[in-house]
Amino acid sequence: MAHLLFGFASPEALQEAARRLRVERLGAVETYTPVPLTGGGSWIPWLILAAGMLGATGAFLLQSVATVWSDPLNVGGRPDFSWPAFMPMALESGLLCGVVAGVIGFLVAARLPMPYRPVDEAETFRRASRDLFFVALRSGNAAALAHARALLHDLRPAVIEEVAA
Amino acid sequence: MAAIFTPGANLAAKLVLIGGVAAGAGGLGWWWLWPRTNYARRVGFPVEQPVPFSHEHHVAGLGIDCRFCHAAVESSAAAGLPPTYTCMTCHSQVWTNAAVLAPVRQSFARHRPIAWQRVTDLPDYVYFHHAIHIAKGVGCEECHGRIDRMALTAKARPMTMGFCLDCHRDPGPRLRPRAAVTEMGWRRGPATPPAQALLAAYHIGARRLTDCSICHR
Amino acid sequence: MTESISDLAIPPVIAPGETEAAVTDQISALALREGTWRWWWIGFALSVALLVQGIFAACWAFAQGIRVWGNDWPVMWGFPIINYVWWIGIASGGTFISAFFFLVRVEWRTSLSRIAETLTVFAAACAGLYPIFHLGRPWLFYWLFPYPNTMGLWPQFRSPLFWDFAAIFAYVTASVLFWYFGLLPDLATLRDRASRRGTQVFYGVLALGFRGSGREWGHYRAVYAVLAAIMAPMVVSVHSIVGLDFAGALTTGWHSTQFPPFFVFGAVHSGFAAVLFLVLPLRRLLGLEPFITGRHVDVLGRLLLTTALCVGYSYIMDAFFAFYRGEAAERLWFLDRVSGVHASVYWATLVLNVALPQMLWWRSLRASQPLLMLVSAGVIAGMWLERYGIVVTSPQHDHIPSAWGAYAATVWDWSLFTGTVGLFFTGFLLCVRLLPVISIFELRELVRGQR
Amino acid sequence: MTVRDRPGRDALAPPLAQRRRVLGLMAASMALAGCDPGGEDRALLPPVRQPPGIQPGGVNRYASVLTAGGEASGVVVTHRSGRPVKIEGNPNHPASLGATDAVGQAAILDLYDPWRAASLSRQGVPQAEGVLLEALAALRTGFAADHGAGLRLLTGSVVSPSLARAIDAVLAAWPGARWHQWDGIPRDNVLHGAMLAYGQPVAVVPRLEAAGLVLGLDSDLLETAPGHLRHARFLAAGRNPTRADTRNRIYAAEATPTLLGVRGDHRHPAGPQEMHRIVMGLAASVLRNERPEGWIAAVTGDLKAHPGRALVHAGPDLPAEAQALVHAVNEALGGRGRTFEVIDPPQRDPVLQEDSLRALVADMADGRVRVLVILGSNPVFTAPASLGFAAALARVPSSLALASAPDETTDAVTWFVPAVHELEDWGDALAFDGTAAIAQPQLLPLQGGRSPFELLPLLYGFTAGDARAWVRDTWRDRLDDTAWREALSRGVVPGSAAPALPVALRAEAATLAPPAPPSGLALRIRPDSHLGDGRHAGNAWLQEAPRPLTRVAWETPVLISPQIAARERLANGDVVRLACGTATVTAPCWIMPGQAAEVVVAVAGGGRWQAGPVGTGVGSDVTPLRGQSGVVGLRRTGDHVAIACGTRADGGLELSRDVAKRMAAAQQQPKPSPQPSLYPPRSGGGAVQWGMSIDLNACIGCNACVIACQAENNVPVVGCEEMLRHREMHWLRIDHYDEGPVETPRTMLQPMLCQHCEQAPCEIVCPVNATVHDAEGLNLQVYNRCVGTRFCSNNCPYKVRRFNFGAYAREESRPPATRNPEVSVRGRGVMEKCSFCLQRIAEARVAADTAGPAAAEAGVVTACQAACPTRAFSFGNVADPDSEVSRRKAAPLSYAALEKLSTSPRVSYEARLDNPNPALDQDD
Ligand code: HEC
Ligand code: HEC
Ligand code: HEC
Ligand code: HEC
Ligand code: HEC
Ligand code: SF4
Ligand code: SF4
Ligand code: SF4
Ligand code: F3S
Repeated sequence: MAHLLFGFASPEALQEAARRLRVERLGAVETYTPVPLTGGGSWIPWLILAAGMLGATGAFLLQSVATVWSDPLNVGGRPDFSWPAFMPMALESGLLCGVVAGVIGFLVAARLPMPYRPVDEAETFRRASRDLFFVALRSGNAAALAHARALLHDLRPAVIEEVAA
Repeated sequence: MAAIFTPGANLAAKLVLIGGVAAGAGGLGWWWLWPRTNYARRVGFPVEQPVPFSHEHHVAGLGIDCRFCHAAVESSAAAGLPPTYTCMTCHSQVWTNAAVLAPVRQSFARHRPIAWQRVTDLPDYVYFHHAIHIAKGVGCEECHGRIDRMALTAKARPMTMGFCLDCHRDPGPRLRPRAAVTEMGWRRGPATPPAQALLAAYHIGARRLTDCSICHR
Repeated sequence: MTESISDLAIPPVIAPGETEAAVTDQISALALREGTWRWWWIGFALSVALLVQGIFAACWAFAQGIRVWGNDWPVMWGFPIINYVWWIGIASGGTFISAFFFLVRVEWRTSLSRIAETLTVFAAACAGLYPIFHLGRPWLFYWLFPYPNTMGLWPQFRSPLFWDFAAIFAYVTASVLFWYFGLLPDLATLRDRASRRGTQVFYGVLALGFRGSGREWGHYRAVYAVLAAIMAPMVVSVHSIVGLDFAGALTTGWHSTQFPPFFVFGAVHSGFAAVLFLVLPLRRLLGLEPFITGRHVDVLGRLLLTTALCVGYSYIMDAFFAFYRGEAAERLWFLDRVSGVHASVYWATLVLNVALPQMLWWRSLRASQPLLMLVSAGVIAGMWLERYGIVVTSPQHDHIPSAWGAYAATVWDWSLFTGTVGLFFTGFLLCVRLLPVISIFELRELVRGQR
Repeated sequence: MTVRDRPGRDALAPPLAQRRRVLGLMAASMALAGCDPGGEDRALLPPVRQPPGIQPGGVNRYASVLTAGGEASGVVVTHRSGRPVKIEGNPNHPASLGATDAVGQAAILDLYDPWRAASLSRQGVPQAEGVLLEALAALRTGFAADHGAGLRLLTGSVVSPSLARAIDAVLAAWPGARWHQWDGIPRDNVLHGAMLAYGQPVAVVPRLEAAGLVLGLDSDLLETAPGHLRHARFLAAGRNPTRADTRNRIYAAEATPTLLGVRGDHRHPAGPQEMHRIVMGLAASVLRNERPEGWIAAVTGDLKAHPGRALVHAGPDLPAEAQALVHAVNEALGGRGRTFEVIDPPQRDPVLQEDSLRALVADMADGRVRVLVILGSNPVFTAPASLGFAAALARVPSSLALASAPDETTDAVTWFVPAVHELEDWGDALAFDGTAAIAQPQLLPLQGGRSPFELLPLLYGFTAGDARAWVRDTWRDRLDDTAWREALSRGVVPGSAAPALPVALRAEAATLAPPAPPSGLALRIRPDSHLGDGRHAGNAWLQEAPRPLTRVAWETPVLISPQIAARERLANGDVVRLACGTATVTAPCWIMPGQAAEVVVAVAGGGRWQAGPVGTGVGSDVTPLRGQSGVVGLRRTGDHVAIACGTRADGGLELSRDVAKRMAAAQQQPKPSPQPSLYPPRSGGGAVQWGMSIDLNACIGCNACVIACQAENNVPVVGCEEMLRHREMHWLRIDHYDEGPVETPRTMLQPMLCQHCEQAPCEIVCPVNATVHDAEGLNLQVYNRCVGTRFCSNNCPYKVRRFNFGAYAREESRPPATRNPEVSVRGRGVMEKCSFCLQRIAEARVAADTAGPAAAEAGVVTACQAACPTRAFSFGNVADPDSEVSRRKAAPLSYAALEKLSTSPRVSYEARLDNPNPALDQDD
């Protein structure tokens, strides 16, 4: 197995390169870019929504159960089920659960933490967080890799590097 | 050598993350569980006393009633411990020279009280009242367990607030006929009046027994 | 809004001629530089000294009980709550800039968001300590959490203080997560720029292995947008709830329905002032003028003017309602507030928060940095005085005339307060030194977008 | 509340002996606990042999009598687990009628005062008992030679027949010996006046139950006059027309406000010259039917219109001639036998004490005194400086003081013999009306000490007396064993009140003329309302409670009139120098609203230099001014001290009137519904619903309730420093509202305690449920749940919550074992407040429940209610329309404080309704 990395100076070139590699089905393709290029298609917002709803209803239920059933107390003559007063905590709980779920969801979805990846071995790869737009092809097939080099030649990659995987 | 980390770091990072979460959860769990353990509540741990007094012997063996020694239990908040004089009603006749009884004899002779260590100990801010419980048919056993089986006295119930509240929310099933209050090992029999009847007979229900003012002041 | 900001006469949000590589290198270099600036060391030493004496003050209060403070009967709250509300207000500025203006997509936000968020995190931390410290029995603070206990008891969910506790807890946690989440790509950038092994490992661990892969960016963007969308209402709710801490009471001057929005205005007012106050010297000291341009300064100046007007409106309503309600207690309280022992506090509040910022109507004045520093410092102090007025004068002059009293802070009050200032700057300066002060990846986007 | 009979077969000796044993035990554990107030001794100590009638957790009550400053007041001491914890008035005793004053309430603290732990000493060096006995034997030998010519006894007024008998025995054994009396603040003018009027020492006893009109002239009727508790009770009974059929009217002319004046319908500030005019005008009008001028004209008109119902009372500052004139006026108004009675004084051999002391000092200075025995008097501190008592004392070869705690005198004498506390001793005392009470010891002396009955016989015989035997013997003729037991258990000897004396007014009395006072600033010296002549200075409860009229605590400032303050530009706490005759004194000043323009009042009782850790150095010593005459000079020194004080507010505010209401007769409206508006929309309310009503017509602001609450509820003392930040802990405070010009304010007094709001604002804001409602309508404060957020206090519109800023209870020099075991001792960082005496309710509740079928708890009396001499409080079940409290709440005067906040308080007030004379402007 090996990774073949192409670094481009412009995102347009990268996008074209990635498209070509994918169309050819040469192996697993992944991009690494200094700025986000892709967007949308994430399921995490739905997770956040669900967690938020759950956090809010959970908090609301907790308060209701505690004051109505578990430990009813006469506080200032107010009714046990003073639902308007339960809203603030429900809201905060919902928001907090959303944030926490979002961060956790992201870690899971992005498979983080992942301190090591084979592409790290590439000397030039660090420019992925600076100015170069990388596309990495992962394949065990030397022919496929060679084909890829040829395929992307016209896009003038700034760097090409191959590392073992 | 461009990579900063080795492949092993991936596993390590995940383990650290999961371990951290697990440790946090475990800590919380422990924090929740600890006050409920018998160890923390001292349930079943005998307390060292100046005289190794055995309820097993005196109650189960000799058949002495609780009220013989804890005379105030029916009329006062505190049950009270027997004055040395009570011990000496017998121990001036039996076991007169036993070494273990030396503190009792000394107390009697020097007129200094025996300092018994508390076994059942509520915090100062909790006000318990024996007489009312006895009057309403709550057996000693309910809170002190099988005293008659204790060679050395130990706490038998956790005595947490939750313990008190469990009964105060619904005392009925734990009530006994008045005569059986000091009886150890008592069981509901066919002749025992049902909980509702006992509640009614004792006129329980007029109070909200879960009010803080019942126990705290 | 966008229109007026993209007004051509106004300088651009980033100096012309910057490239991705250049911005990345410049900002990274600040965090990765070998030695440290002298001003930094001086500031840091001062902050740590303040922090240390603050820790001592906290320990002293813990050992002696809160009698060491000036809190008395009937002014039960005093400094700890004044400072709490003040800090949490300052914290709001950061969240507003990074979350709220993210949602409305204004481009000048980019260079400011990191500084603002860092400010939020540490101001919120300072704020979060007070509600715990100020308790009579701080070691039992966890009783405010709803957790199953052997007593079978729950918190009192109807109490604004409980809401407050929940809100602060949520806000501090969420702010830290939001801040860290926003840092991830930059931590990766630093990891990749670092040359020494130790530094690489340091940032490498913090970056969690973020590399900017397509999968990462895809989720990252979506999540960031949603988090920002959560943080914006959260910051509003937090300050509304802080307002309810007072409005939920019967106490004269507190029992007012306008308090929640009023507290949001006040919070943002001090928040923007604090951002301005920190950004002006920082851009000079760190040479950030290319990124935080005159444009940013101008925008902040205008924002400050806007919030000053909002706050001014609240003050007018405050005075109006004191009389409109027709309650003797409210009227007498208000008269005491404007003419009693603490009258200077009230008038200073008006001058510093409302009158002084009116200078910002003039663009030329907005361009004067010393003046801006002065106005923002004034607003920061003015907002502190405003809270002093609220927390002290109301219980001091409540419904029952026999219990009208006095309040005076002690040296321990001040000491703890300056201790939190120390805590804030210690944390802030550490971040300035170790983390990118401007969101690098967003700058890269900006540079790219402008080209 | 009843006095429980003494337990046991033989009520005489055994129970006491038994109690002694329990207490001996307690003293041991007290000593243990005393060294470490924080640490708890958790061991259980059963007695070796169970005393009958005493059980763990049990309650017993025994009668006793307190005789502060020559005035006897019956009390009942409550013991818990065999230990005295609370003092309450004895309803059987005429001077108490069940009430106590602040000083009586605080006596229990003195009992446990560690400062009392002093040893027998000779010139400050501790001595063994035997050395004293030898010394006394040597003295006796000396007396035998000259019949005791060198022996002098110095006591306060003696109202104890047994003590009188002991003194008589000494005087009989040594005919050469002399007995002198000195009370600290003697009432010489009163005695002298009575002698001028009736030709012999008599006591003129006011009977307020029959007095519909009262004119007080610098009157101390409700403060220090003998029988003041009783007077307060009957005076108050005539104030609220919805509580009684009669209605009285009170006039007061006075140099500085008094409790009577503040209570009164018409209060007239009068300096010495105006007072002179008033007395002369009064006499002229009543005795000679002339028409006087000014304020007194309308008053005398009213007095004369009500013959047999009017009473004039002159305070002890009025000169003897004026006193005599007042007696003549009262006789002329037909009050004899109705509004007042003339009896033999309860004091044995009353004398003009200033003369008595002067004679003693002269003898001492001349070296005629070889042995001076001082009992229960502190002349080194209290004697007028001009007499030179201390210097003369130094010339006495042998002096001996029997005192229950070290003081200035015990420091100056040769022998200091620690005395038992009054509550630890046998004793007897005659009340102001002659009724006898016998006191039994409540406990074995905690710190040792001797009884005077043990000591005095040693002056003439070999054997120390036995206190019990001595007192028993005094009563042997009058009481057989049964009657004796009865008297001990009731606390009074039935039917022992003095009969009316058939002595006639001397005709000359009507023609006396008091000397005309000089013009200029006049000086008055008044005892501090709590500290007396200084004897209570060591009592922290008394020091800390804001004084009834000045509201000052922890200080005895010089009281100046608002006019003087304005003229000299003085503010409260500015230090002034007073010069009078040859003496000067510096003290901080305090502006007293309503004080006559040209009057300066020096408050005695402060500035003691040997009063234990609490009292030493508190306040300013004004004794140098005593005995000086003439006008006084006042100068500011430029110094300033901060003075701690209680609540005082502007009563003229619309807001104040929502809290402390006055009503005019016309405003009274019958309540729409007689049923009190209960708020039980929440289910689960108990059958009993507690509530309280406080009658503002009754309260005289005497502070008894404040200290009663403190004693009952383990309320800690915080000290002056903390009080300056208003961190005092009193659960009950007396608010003052001054309305009108500061020169002649009308003062409202309002006891303010937790109102137990049904819609409690404090509960809603507590985040941890530490303050909630129970089913019986109490606003509970669960100390162990409170984390100290203090929002509840901010949100309590009545500001009745008190926060423990520090560990105050721990810092008190009071052994933990002396606190009320039925009430938690609150630690630092928690909120506390009035609980409606929850422990008393709980006791009643348990008693009712153990008693069986639905026995409702009845007769719960709160501590403040029990103490109050004027019966201002009514407490009970508001769900029962027939209860006293329900009836009070249904009365037309009833209102809720700050009603418009809709907190629905369970405490309500009855508005003050004055009964002004239409002929006078009420601000007069
Ligand atoms: C012969 C005397 C005697 C009799 C009978 C007796 N006890 Fe005790 N009890 C004692 C003594 C002595 C102690 C203190 C020593 C100890 O704790 O073991 C004690 C202690 C206790 C304690 C622990 C007290 C604490 O500190 O919490 C309990 C509970 C108790 N007894 C209950 C009972 C009950 C229930 C009975 C009847 C079944 C009973 N006792 C019968 C003498 C007696
Ligand atoms: C009714 C009589 C009676 C009374 C009351 C009594 N005891 Fe005993 N006790 C006995 C007898 C009988 C024995 C056992 C003698 C034997 O084992 O041969 C005994 C044994 C003991 C022993 C030996 C060890 C054991 O427990 O078996 C101790 C210790 C003791 N008693 C302590 C006390 C104390 C302490 C008290 C008072 C609280 C007390 N007793 C009261 C009758 C009594
Ligand atoms: C409802 C629970 C309950 C019942 C029933 C009960 N107890 Fe207790 N008992 C307690 C508690 C709680 C304490 C601890 C009291 C404290 O620490 O204040 C205690 C303490 C004691 C003590 C220690 C001494 C004292 O007075 O504090 C003795 C002895 C005792 N109980 C005996 C008895 C006897 C005998 C009976 C039955 C007749 C009985 N108890 C019934 C709960 C109970
Ligand atoms: C097994 C049942 C039971 C347990 C366990 C129990 N109680 Fe009770 N308690 C009762 C009953 C039944 C009553 C009487 C209620 C009545 O009179 O209406 C009562 C009454 C009381 C009262 C008097 C209420 C009043 O009328 O003022 C107090 C105080 C009290 N309990 C405290 C406690 C404390 C503290 C504990 C825990 C150590 C406890 N109880 C445990 C059943 C129990
Ligand atoms: C039936 C009796 C009972 C009632 C009713 C009761 N408690 Fe308690 N409470 C207890 C006992 C017993 C404990 C001591 C438990 C222990 O030792 O941990 C306790 C402990 C507590 C504590 C723990 C204090 C600490 O420092 O750990 C709090 C808080 C508390 N109670 C609050 C309340 C409040 C609030 C209420 C009313 C809603 C209430 N309690 C009603 C019996 C009661
Ligand atoms: S209410 Fe209190 S202050 Fe007023 S008279 Fe009664 S005891 Fe005295
Ligand atoms: S008076 Fe104050 S403390 Fe009492 S119930 Fe009302 S609000 Fe609460
Ligand atoms: S009712 Fe009891 S607790 Fe309340 S003020 Fe009166 S004495 Fe104090
Ligand atoms: S608000 Fe609650 S926590 Fe304590 S100080 Fe007041 S009861």
